[in-house]
Amino acid sequence: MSSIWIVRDYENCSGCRRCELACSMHHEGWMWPEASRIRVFMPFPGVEVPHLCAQCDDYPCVESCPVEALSVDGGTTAVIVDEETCIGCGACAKACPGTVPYLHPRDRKATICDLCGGDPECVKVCREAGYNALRLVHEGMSGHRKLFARNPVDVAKDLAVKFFGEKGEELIV
Amino acid sequence: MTPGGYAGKWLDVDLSKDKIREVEYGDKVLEQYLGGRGLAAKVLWDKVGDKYPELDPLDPKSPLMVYTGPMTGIYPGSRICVSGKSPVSMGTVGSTAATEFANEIKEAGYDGVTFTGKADRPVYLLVTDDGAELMDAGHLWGLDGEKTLIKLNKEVTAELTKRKPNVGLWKDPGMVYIGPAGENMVRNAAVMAKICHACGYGGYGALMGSKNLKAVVAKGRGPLPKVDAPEAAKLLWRRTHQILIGRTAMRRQGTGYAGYSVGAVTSSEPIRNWQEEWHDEKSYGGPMFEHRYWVKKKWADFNCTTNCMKISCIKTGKWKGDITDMPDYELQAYCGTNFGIYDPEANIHLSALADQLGHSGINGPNTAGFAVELHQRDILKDSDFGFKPKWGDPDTFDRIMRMMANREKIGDVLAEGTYRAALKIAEMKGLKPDELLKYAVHVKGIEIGAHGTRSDADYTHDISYAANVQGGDHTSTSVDGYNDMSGAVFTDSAVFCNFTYYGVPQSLVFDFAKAITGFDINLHKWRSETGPRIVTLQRALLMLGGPDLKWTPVKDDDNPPRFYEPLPSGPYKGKTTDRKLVDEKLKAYNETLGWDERGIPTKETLKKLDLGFLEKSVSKLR
Amino acid sequence: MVKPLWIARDPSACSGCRRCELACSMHHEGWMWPEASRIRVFMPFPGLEVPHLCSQCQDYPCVEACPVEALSTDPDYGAVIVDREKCTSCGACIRACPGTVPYLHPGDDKATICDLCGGEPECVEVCTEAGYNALTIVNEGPSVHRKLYSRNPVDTARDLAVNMFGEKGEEVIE
Amino acid sequence: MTPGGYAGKWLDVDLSKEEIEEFSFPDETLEQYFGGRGVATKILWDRVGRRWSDLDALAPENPLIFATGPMTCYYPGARICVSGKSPVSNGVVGSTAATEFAVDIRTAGYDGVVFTGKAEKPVYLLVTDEGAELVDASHLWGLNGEKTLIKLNKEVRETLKKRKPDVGLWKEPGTMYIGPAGENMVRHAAVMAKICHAAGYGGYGSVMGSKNLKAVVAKGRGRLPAVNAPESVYLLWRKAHRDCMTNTTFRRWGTGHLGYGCGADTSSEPVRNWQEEWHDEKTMGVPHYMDRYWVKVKWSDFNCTTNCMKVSCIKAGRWKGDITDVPDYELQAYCGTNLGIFDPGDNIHISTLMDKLGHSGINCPNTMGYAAELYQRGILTENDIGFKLEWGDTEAFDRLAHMMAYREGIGDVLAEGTYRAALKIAHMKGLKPDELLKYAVHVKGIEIGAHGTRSDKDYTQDMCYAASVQGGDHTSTVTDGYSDMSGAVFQDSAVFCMFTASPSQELIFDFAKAVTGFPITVDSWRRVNGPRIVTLQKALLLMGGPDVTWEPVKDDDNPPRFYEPLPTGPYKGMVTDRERVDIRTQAYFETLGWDERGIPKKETLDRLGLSDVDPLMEKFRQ
Repeated sequence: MSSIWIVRDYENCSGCRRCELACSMHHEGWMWPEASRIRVFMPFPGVEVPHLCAQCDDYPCVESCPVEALSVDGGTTAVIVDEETCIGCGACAKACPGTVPYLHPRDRKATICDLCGGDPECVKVCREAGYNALRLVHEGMSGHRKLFARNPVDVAKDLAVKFFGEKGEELIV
Repeated sequence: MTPGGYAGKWLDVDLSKDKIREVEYGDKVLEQYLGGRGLAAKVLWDKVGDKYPELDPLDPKSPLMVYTGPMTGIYPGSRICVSGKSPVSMGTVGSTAATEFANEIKEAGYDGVTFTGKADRPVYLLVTDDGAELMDAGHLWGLDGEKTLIKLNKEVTAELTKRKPNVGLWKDPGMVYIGPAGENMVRNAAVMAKICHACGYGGYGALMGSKNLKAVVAKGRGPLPKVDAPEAAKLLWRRTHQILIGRTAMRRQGTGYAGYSVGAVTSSEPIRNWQEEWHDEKSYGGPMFEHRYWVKKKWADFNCTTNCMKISCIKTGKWKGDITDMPDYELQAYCGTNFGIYDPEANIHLSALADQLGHSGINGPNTAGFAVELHQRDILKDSDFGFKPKWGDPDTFDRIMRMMANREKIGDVLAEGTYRAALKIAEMKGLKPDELLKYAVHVKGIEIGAHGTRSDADYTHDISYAANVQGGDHTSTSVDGYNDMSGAVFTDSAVFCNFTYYGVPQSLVFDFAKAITGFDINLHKWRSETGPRIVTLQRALLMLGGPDLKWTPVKDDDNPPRFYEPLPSGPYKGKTTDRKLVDEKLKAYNETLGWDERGIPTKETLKKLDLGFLEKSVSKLR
Repeated sequence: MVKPLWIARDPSACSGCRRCELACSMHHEGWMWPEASRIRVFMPFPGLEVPHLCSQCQDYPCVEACPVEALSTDPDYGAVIVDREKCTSCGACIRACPGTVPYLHPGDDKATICDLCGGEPECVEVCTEAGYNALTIVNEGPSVHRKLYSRNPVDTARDLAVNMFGEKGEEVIE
Repeated sequence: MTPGGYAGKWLDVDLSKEEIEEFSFPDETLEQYFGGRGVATKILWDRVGRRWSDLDALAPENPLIFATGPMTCYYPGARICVSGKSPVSNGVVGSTAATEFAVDIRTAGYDGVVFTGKAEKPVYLLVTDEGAELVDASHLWGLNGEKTLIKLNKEVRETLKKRKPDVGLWKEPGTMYIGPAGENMVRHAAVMAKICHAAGYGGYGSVMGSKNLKAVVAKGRGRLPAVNAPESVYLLWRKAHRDCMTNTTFRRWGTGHLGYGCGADTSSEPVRNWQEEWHDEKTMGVPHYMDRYWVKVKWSDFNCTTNCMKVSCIKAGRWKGDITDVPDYELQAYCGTNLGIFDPGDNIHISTLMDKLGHSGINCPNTMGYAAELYQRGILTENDIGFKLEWGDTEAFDRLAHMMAYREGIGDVLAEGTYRAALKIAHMKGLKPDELLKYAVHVKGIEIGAHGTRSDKDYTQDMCYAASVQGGDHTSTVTDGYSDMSGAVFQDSAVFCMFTASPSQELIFDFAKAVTGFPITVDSWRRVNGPRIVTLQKALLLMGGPDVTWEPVKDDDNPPRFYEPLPTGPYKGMVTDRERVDIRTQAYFETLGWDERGIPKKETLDRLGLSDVDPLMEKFRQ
């Protein structure tokens, strides 16, 4: 499985959140937006930001785990969570530059995107609807990935200025 | 055991006593009324009963329902339904709007909220996984829509993060709220969402204002409720989306191109308070909005791939910074051609203003247009307005809408809605009401949606509004008392979007409903039993009406006088609504639903539809 | 109408690569001839590229205006067909078109209008291949909105400028 | 019969006599020198030749050449090559830029233009199907780049419309122009196109300024010149584009991610005038540009699907209204990290300013960084400059850029380019030149591109600048005198973009053969054509003059700074290996048939058909 990465074009995101539904149906068996590994933030209507793991080259989350519950899938470069070992301390969420991991509503276990083993469901439904806000590319590991692990509210602040000009600066405080 | 698609619990909030209870409704009631529009009417009756005619909608005792339905969030196009005794029609309206609040409250474990009483200080309800609580909203009272949303987003996210800091990032909550119009109890004010969505019909913004309730906010982290047949539901979910994705025109243009074609092609667009319905202003075509203003061309609500919405932003000139959706056709018409305005930028500004003030984008401008026609007919003078109103002048309508929202000068009268304003102004000016009602384009007090009946080329015909239990509501028009029962009545009770319903085979939608709820629900049963039950209940409440207003059967079951004046321009010049056809089809409609010739439900029908509890009150109407 | 077909166009997605001009001219003229392509990309200001092509207006004003009936409409897809022998290069169709889309061919001075390549437009193929999707095929029949798309590309660019650059957008095209 | 891919005619414009003639090249010259950089060098040799040393680059006699190549417009990424005697290196630089001018001049029927003489008042050349003419440009003189383009677009469209009103809409012309920097003959000024493209190296903007030539404009409606084998060109064209489309990272970010990458990964980015080459400022990461500033994410030039360019626009704050491209890596580095600026907004502003003033975005900030380091070391004081010049102070560099463009105060000295400014300031301050040249980062007067050689992790290693006939030009670095001959030398002569060059050389040369019909192969180009062009450039560079002539061996070296150990980052302490530089320079000279001091040997000149150059090389041989 060659190393893959999910490209995110925020301005194409329509806010339909089908990625959340496809992901939770795949991993949890039913529609559970808050248990989806990709969550769409909308700090202001129209400024939607899909938030998911960027597989940083130095994996700060894996390093920070006190019980070694996180590992890396050599093929897809995805972070894999061992749910038995995870104690729900939240260290990985704090270590992540974009606070991407979160504790599962059901059992407070760390929840991180595993790239569906190489064929992400979120990308499929996004492409099916023609938005292409999420695109799969076959690219090797790079230091730039980590820059995409950003707090979605900061991303939204930038997008707001691009969409609305000066008015954008007042919309997300 | 809770039927599929339901969280199984509803919140009952008494704002006077600051008491919040959890209630449940039996499977039978849910199967009979489903949710949203249907369930709200039933709960309203259960709470008020035979004292309904004496209940003033803006009285603290008047309940306000904010309900989802079993299919909300699961079927594409998730929406919320707001209802109760309407301060406009004195009946009930299932007023829906798309908002993430709908799926968030289901994820928090509740299907809806019923508010009664009145809070002593402005509050907002916060619903989370751990239950509901009333929060102080003093600092939000008086803010316009945009600022309310911005502040609430920040405040609620911060509060949730404080409570559970290490679960990772908290997403922003879903919310519905009111603007200044709702706070000042403008009778046809709207309940707003996502800065430019609105539960516009019914005036429930005024209801929230009368309860000092600024907003209802929800953030849940649970799954959407379990369904009866998950595998079938998943397949139907994929199939429905495939169909919706194939509809390229609707996805590309939304309703944003209709501001030109409804006028130019079907001659059914309101122009200068419906004095005309045809125009061919190329400057108002879709591309004139798209290229200069649309900053996002595919904007969707939860679980929807029709993405009929677009975001417009004015980036230069006097109204720099205005943001709204597209505007959608209704506001292109009512905040545009109805004012005699054909400039996209002015239309976007007035639509954004209506959203900020919390007006209903249809009802508010209808009243404003009515006022300017009265000035045109010399009934209202410059002094009433404090300036000289002119058709086609954006500032005129900007000032009138602000005056209405703040109830200043003539605005205070206009804030009562077109029908009551007509009566009041007749009184003020010493004229007979009919002389003013001639220009009031409403049915049962509800200002008519932007689809006229005179050209007969649009989807709205003779009795669309006349027989409608929700009056001028263009999203729920009547046809023949059978086919239309599975239309908006169903979508407003299962609470999902009309645009993701029309175009999808109805059999597939009802299979989906069955897969979700497990009820014995199908197209025929809905058209012959469940639909008629809800509409008959609504009809009864509407005709009971009161306290300040009662509709006379037959006489008020009619189009506004203007819809019988011949069209003055366009390809359908001279055509008008056929009164003979209206009377015939109205009689057939009443017969089909088992109502007498005056449209009052008969005793047998009430019993057949398990509405026996209405007999005592309805008998007085016969 | 064999299959309702129209080329939906989104100027804000156009990258300005003009491969549509190359594909079209190679298909119709045998070689790369941007100015003989039935679709021409206008760039009144860098960054504001506007693909300009026939919109098959519902009432076909160009066909009506032709004094010598050189223009007709193809029954299968509704494209405007030019009979180059009959055409006298009078320019009536150019003036009649709301967007001045037709032009006189630099080679033989005859009116030149898009014929939708018999249902599989080359321009859409190369645009989709490159992932820009500024031109996409939609199976939609005639509608009154088509004529509204037929606009002077400089006016469209003026609007795009404001959308992309805000107030600065009003200065970039005189 | 004109070989495939050539229009077959050139324009010869004498600006003094205002005469315009056409001339053609014999097929043999085209086969030998191909086009662009190659043909330009040949023209310079034929027209100047012996008098090279005494010809001042800014004198009217210096021929200014705009040359396309046989593959221009067919192969993805159409460009133009601007050349002449370089006022910076006193040699020849093939300076290319992407522009629609290259397309329009060829469809108008010409392969290129040679300007000699000087117009007595500002003019611009207008080329159409009917031929070429000189048009008054006094109303354009003094305008910045953006305004020049806006006015020219309007003016030329109206002229063409007036001449041929009935052919339908006239598209806008292809244009190249100079800004105030070129007008005031800032030595390293650029020739601009499409507001943010530049033929930056070589200082040909000042040559245009010295000729009172404000712009060259073309609009052709003809077909692109016929090619030798159209069918195979079509197939190779589709294949070349597929290669362009495979590079997903490059299509998505262009070079916009290297502003962070070159610093953090390869430690080869100029920081504060090359005092460091490493940084880890996350704010320079591509998301900070993409999310806030990129208003068009896929922007291409003619016939290109790499679309490495992105349109950036600052919509709020101090620099509101600035529009530029990405900025591409060179300007992220030079208009950013090299000046100590790490904020994307400020970086975009300085890049936009460089474009508007007509500066070269690489050479000018190199000189500004040099001045800032002299200020840091106290050699230049506040009153020399007129204000403080601290690292990272965007406003200060904004003022300095204006002073350089309008030659005010110290700007007049700095406008001579880093090398000559160093000599002048040494003279002004009574210091030895070497004390100033220590901080000047240039090779052969050309300020080095933003890729250092110290970390040895980037593509620029040891002698890549030292041995290059175009000095610091990072787009034409050398390796072994054989494989690099089919790189930039070929691309600048065939004139297409190096970013779209397919990884398979075989495809490129098949494409060249299919277009021209010449029996050209990778090997023939690397052994004969390439060396011939580079050797002729080397000869002219050696002759140099009149104000500066480079000393063989001593000036075939990196700047002193590249031999100081890197002070920071993972490669701290690393330095360019001088021994490796000497060994590989010798190997390079040997491969090309030059003696150990880099002087072309007689037998090499004879082998390459340059026998008449040999007598001039005598005085350089010991």
